[in-house]
Amino acid sequence: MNFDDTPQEAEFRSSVRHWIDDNAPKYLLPYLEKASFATMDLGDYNANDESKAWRKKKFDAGWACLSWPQEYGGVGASPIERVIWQQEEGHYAALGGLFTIGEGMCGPTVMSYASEGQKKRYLPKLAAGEEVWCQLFSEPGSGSDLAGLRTKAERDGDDWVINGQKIWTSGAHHSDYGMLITRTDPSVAKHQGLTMFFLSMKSPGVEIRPIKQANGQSGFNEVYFTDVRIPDAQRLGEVGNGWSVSLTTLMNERLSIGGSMPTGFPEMLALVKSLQTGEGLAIKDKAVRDKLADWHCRTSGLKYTSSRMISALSRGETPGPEASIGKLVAGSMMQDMSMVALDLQDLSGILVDPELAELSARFQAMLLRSPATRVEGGTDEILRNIIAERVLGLPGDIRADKGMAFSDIPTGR
Amino acid sequence: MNFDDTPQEAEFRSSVRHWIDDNAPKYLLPYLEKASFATMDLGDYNANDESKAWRKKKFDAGWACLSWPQEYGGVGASPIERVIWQQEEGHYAALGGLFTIGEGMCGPTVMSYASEGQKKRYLPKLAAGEEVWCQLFSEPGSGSDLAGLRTKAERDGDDWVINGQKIWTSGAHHSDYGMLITRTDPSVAKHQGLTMFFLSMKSPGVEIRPIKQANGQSGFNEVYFTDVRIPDAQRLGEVGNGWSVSLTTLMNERLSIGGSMPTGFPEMLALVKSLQTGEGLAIKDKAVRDKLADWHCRTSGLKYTSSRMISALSRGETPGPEASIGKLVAGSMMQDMSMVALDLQDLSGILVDPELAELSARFQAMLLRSPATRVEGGTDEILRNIIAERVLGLPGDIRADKGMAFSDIPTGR
Amino acid sequence: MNFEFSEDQVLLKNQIRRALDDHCRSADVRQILESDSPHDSQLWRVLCEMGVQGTAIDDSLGGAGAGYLELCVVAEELGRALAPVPFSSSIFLAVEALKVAANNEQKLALLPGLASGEKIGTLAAWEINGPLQPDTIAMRWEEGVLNGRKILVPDGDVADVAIVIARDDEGLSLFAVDLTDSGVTRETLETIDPSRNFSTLTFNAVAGQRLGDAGDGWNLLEQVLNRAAVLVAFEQIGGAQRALEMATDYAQERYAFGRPIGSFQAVKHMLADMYVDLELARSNCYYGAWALSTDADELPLAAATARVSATQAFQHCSKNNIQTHGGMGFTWEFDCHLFYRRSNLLAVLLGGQSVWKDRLVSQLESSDAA
Amino acid sequence: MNFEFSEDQVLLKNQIRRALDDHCRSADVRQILESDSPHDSQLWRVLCEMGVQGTAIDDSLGGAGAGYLELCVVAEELGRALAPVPFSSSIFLAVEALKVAANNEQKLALLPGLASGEKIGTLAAWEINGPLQPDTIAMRWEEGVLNGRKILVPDGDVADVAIVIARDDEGLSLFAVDLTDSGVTRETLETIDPSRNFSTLTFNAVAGQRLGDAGDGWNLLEQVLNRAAVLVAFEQIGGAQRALEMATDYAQERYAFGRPIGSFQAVKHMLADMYVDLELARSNCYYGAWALSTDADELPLAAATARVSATQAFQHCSKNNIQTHGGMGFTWEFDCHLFYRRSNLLAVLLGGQSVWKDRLVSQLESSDAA
Repeated sequence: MNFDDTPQEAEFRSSVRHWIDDNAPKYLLPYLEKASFATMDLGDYNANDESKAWRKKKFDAGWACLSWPQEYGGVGASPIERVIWQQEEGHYAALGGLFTIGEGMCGPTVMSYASEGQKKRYLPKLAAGEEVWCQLFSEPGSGSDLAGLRTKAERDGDDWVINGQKIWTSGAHHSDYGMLITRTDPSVAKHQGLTMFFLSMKSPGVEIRPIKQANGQSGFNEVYFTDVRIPDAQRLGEVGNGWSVSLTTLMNERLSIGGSMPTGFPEMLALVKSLQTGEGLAIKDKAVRDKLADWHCRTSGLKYTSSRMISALSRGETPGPEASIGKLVAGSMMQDMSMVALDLQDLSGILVDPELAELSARFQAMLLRSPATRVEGGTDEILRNIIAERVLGLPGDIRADKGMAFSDIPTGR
Repeated sequence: MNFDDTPQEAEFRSSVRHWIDDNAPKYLLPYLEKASFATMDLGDYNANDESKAWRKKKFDAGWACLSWPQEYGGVGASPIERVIWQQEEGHYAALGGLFTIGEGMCGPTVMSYASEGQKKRYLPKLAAGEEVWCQLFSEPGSGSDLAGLRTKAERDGDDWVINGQKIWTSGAHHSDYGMLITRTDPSVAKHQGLTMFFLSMKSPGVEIRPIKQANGQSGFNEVYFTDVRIPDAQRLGEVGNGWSVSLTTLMNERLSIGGSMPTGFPEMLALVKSLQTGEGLAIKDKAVRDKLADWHCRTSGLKYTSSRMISALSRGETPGPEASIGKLVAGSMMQDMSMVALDLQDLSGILVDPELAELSARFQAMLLRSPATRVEGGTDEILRNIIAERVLGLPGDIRADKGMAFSDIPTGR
Repeated sequence: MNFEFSEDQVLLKNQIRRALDDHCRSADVRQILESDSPHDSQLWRVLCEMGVQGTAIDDSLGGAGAGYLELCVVAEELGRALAPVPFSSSIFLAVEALKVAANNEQKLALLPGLASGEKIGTLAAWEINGPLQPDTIAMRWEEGVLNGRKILVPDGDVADVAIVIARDDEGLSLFAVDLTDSGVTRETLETIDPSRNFSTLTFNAVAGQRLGDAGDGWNLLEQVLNRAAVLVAFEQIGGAQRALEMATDYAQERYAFGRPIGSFQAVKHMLADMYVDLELARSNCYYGAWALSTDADELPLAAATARVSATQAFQHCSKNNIQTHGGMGFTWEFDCHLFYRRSNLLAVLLGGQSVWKDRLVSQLESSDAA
Repeated sequence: MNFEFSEDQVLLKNQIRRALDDHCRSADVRQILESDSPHDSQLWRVLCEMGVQGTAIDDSLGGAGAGYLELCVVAEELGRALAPVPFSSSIFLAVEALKVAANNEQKLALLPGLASGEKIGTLAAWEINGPLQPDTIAMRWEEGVLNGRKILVPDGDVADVAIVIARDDEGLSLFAVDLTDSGVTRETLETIDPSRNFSTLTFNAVAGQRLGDAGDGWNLLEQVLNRAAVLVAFEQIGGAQRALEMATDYAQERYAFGRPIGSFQAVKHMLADMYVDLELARSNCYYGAWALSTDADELPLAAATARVSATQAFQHCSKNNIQTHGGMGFTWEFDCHLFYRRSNLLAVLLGGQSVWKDRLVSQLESSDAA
């Protein structure tokens, strides 16, 4: 048991480290160090341009989409090498947000289901960051129950005609292409009537509207489809087979481990080490120490759980659904911690002006952002189901819509 | 808004107080004050004898089964008068444990379903404590799902023949009569094939075995029925109507409010006011204060929730399923508190010898007893269902066994 | 025992709720949240016309002469509607401070204006980030004027009168200050809940009058905070109740997997736990109301208990109301965040929960009931 | 990165599990729980024959010469089986104290007996109810003998050798004591988990030998406790893992309402939360094992982290294992209570959680990593 690289891994790490040291946009580091909780502010620099420039540089040097085959823009690296890359990239990884979905979810799906010509056409540009991809899955009426989606695709000659609405599409407004799951047959059971496509986000009839979030920011979009035409050649997988295609996509998410889930603990520790309460430093307060110990244990537990998963990757194994615990633990913890952090600041806990509030109002931002963490990419409840069913092997819940034609499933309002 | 009695209530309270002061077995008080968490130790006095003697005295003076009609041994008092009686009875109420089930559940059911002759025969003796009753409902295979019970009753002439097993029958070994729910028809849906009886616990074929509990005590029994014969005249309600009869019984439980649910908080406060930790009195420790404030809020909340329910009784209303929160809150709280109490005692927290452990080992007893509180009379999970469905009006869960004949319902092992 | 509000009090509650249903819809709250307006002056006028501000003020001082129980009922409804008006600042803080500390002449001069709602009052206490304690107060009273700076003054931008705690050689005292004085400078603060106004007030030789005995300021302030704690706790359970209702309604209407999400135990039990916390807090609030209305010795304990449990209940209900709504709960468009913001604002309004827990346990320490 | 146990270590684990499956069934644990026997001497002999006691003791001292990672593996299996033997007292406490404090001669004299299991050791530290602190230790060392009383000595009734902390004019030191000395009186204590033995030891002029430097006793004891904390944490996750498995199995087999109770979200999510706590604790334990096996500077932090999170995980899993079993879980007949008892015993064995949390935060305070 050790934290050491194998000789091969050490060599890889060393070359990555040197290249990053020579090539990274160091002038952005002061901004990137402050980026956390899904916000990145590069001051006068344009975030999109800087993200694409760094991506292109990595691509040219062979560091983008590391695990992809060479012919599609990668270098065929092992999963553990990808993890090492992520570890070494450090703060610069925040520049990769624009490409996460494309690399992690769209690319692998295109690789599995598109024609050879399409793969050669789209994947290298995706890898190079020249074309940005998004994923059009969730709908207003189907979140946790993704297969309950209603966006309709109807065959018309060589094309499909799309009508409907998607939601929570991150980066839609920056994207060139999108991967879209639709319902092509409402008369069969809900998982059986789905079909997957990809399309240009510039297609006529596609309208993108930013969603204003509860915390006042806008990282997501609604995307409306009105008689949008997609050629049948851009179908991914068979008609009616969209659910299995989407599972490929979602399973690839799992491989995105190794990056550490932010928990806010380092910020909390910094706060209580510097904050004066009425009776001295906050960290000297036994009630604070009691909670701090709990949060440290959870943070440390997540960190070494991640080490265990990386070890599995290093041995060539694929980590299982255990990875679900990261967000489940971190989401509630961030919310709890931010409430305690505000409480310790007493009445001044309400201040959101970074000039006036403790730690540049980090905890106020965390308070307002953390409810989303408990929902996005699988709610706490869905994650517990996954752990119970796929890790512990407990039986599934009773399915009210089992075997029903989609059009017969009760939908409430 | 006030805590005052109406003039009528005040008069009633005063007469109760005087009578108790003149008649209560004061020599038992030192023992009764220490009774808590379902244990009562009267030293050299015989608990059964003393309980029955106090009961008889109350009966003779007209204070037993207060709310029952006079002809069945009561005095037709109002529910609020019953509450006042309970409040005034104080520590002596611990002597009533033997009769709780009889008065609260069996009596009212007999009153609703038995013949006039039976009522006159059984109820006054029950009220006087001359005959003790128990309730034979739960089975090893049906706890939360009471209607899944399997004890069989088969018609044979004027009798029914009973075979099966009941469990968690409290006081069975002290009881003269029992109220028994059985399955008379397994070919219909589970709620429809049940029938209720009462029987003498001395009937041939009834075997009572005490259950040794996880905490080493034995307050409950298993009761085995082997070809036990019950005359059809001792049937309560129609054949197949046992489920509604049982609901009458269980609903009467709800009226038993007003007595306060023990939470262990006063004991906890006493502990931290006297316990020296390494750094002074435990109550000076901020981590202790933090938790203590939470527990006080919950205890106080329960106390005044009970006041609100008593107010409703006083106005002549019937309290609803809100009463479920008492045990739900108190059960987990007792378990949490006892773990913290042991922790504060550090290694000596493991001691169970009352001579050596803090507060006469109260918290060690609470630790070992509290898991039962979270289960008996409705698990935490069932109580949350009740609150969600009956108070908040949320829809029921999907019923896997809906409409199935009982004999077709899957039962696992 | 009669531990419920009376029929008349329930009628009052319904009357306030109807008025707020008409004049304090979520669109009205958002209007303040999204604009620079410090409060909803139209709603304030509606409340004036109904005489709500004067509920618990003697009729000889221009009030309605009802009692604290009635004021608790009002507070719950204002909390439920997230009313973006300076009610708590003016009525729970300034008026209560005058009741506790002012002499008859001062009461006659100041209370009628606050009772009618013509004037708005507030309390200016905090001077530094962190818990309020005697030694954090530096504002000076010298030769009849105040000099110094108070931060985080609730409704500081709209108040006409402030009750200020400041020190002179005799220690801390309370003072009443006319904020229209030219020596007053106001600076608006940005907070997690812009539907309520907070600002910094700087006093440069501002005239004032002392309330109560010199040197008795901290003691008087604690009494004010205890009273306000009960009233704000009712605002909190009002908000919590509404958040629970929103969550319950949504759980019944929203379908997933072919059934209402409220039929899943995970959602059901989350809502049951919210209900339990709220009921316990409500019962504690009733006890606080009783203690406030009877000026009982237990008020400090009852107030701290009501405040801590109502704070927890509102935070619990508002955060899990978002969770029940899933992604939709995190949109600006849905009202969930309004309650979440308010719950976290009220959680520290009179000082944080840890401060109140400490006060609570101090009461338990000194009580004999072990 | 290789943050897992090696194949050989997993083989060892399986071997130990098989032996315990045969020789430490729940009936064997109950045999100790229900009788006056202080431990299962037959199981102890089986472990002796396998050489388990000597796992992490040098072969020159009669051990197997394997390392701490192997000992962690052993600890997890012993915890899983609730082994009623003095393993932790003898190996995690006494042996580690000798490793930390004894000179070569003392090691040669004492370790081989403990390594073979022929002798049983323990640690005698606590003298009063409450946390162990330097000023709670009154036992005197004078003229080569010890006088005083140690309470709550684990396996005090069966130990042959005790490591004792006591004071003379130079402060606190550790001493090794032969408990067969006629000046030793033993009194058995009743505890929440009678499957483990505890007793009070009274020393009346009992001879001993000093271990380590005079006055260095407290420092040495802290090192011993940190090492033992990691090892006991493995016992705890072993027990927690078994409790979770029991609950999961029962939830699959037990039917209510026509379906396995494990198909209800309330049960499912309870079990998922148990799993999460256990996985986090397991990862922290692995980190503790790494720190112990490499004698890393982070050992005090890693040990406290492993101990706190394993304590919580075992308590959580054992109590909700009962809850999953419902009424049956509260019978003496079902094994649930064995795990519940043990989890609460181990929670305070090396001092309570609040003490360890304080130690943990002290490490965070002194670390620069904020």
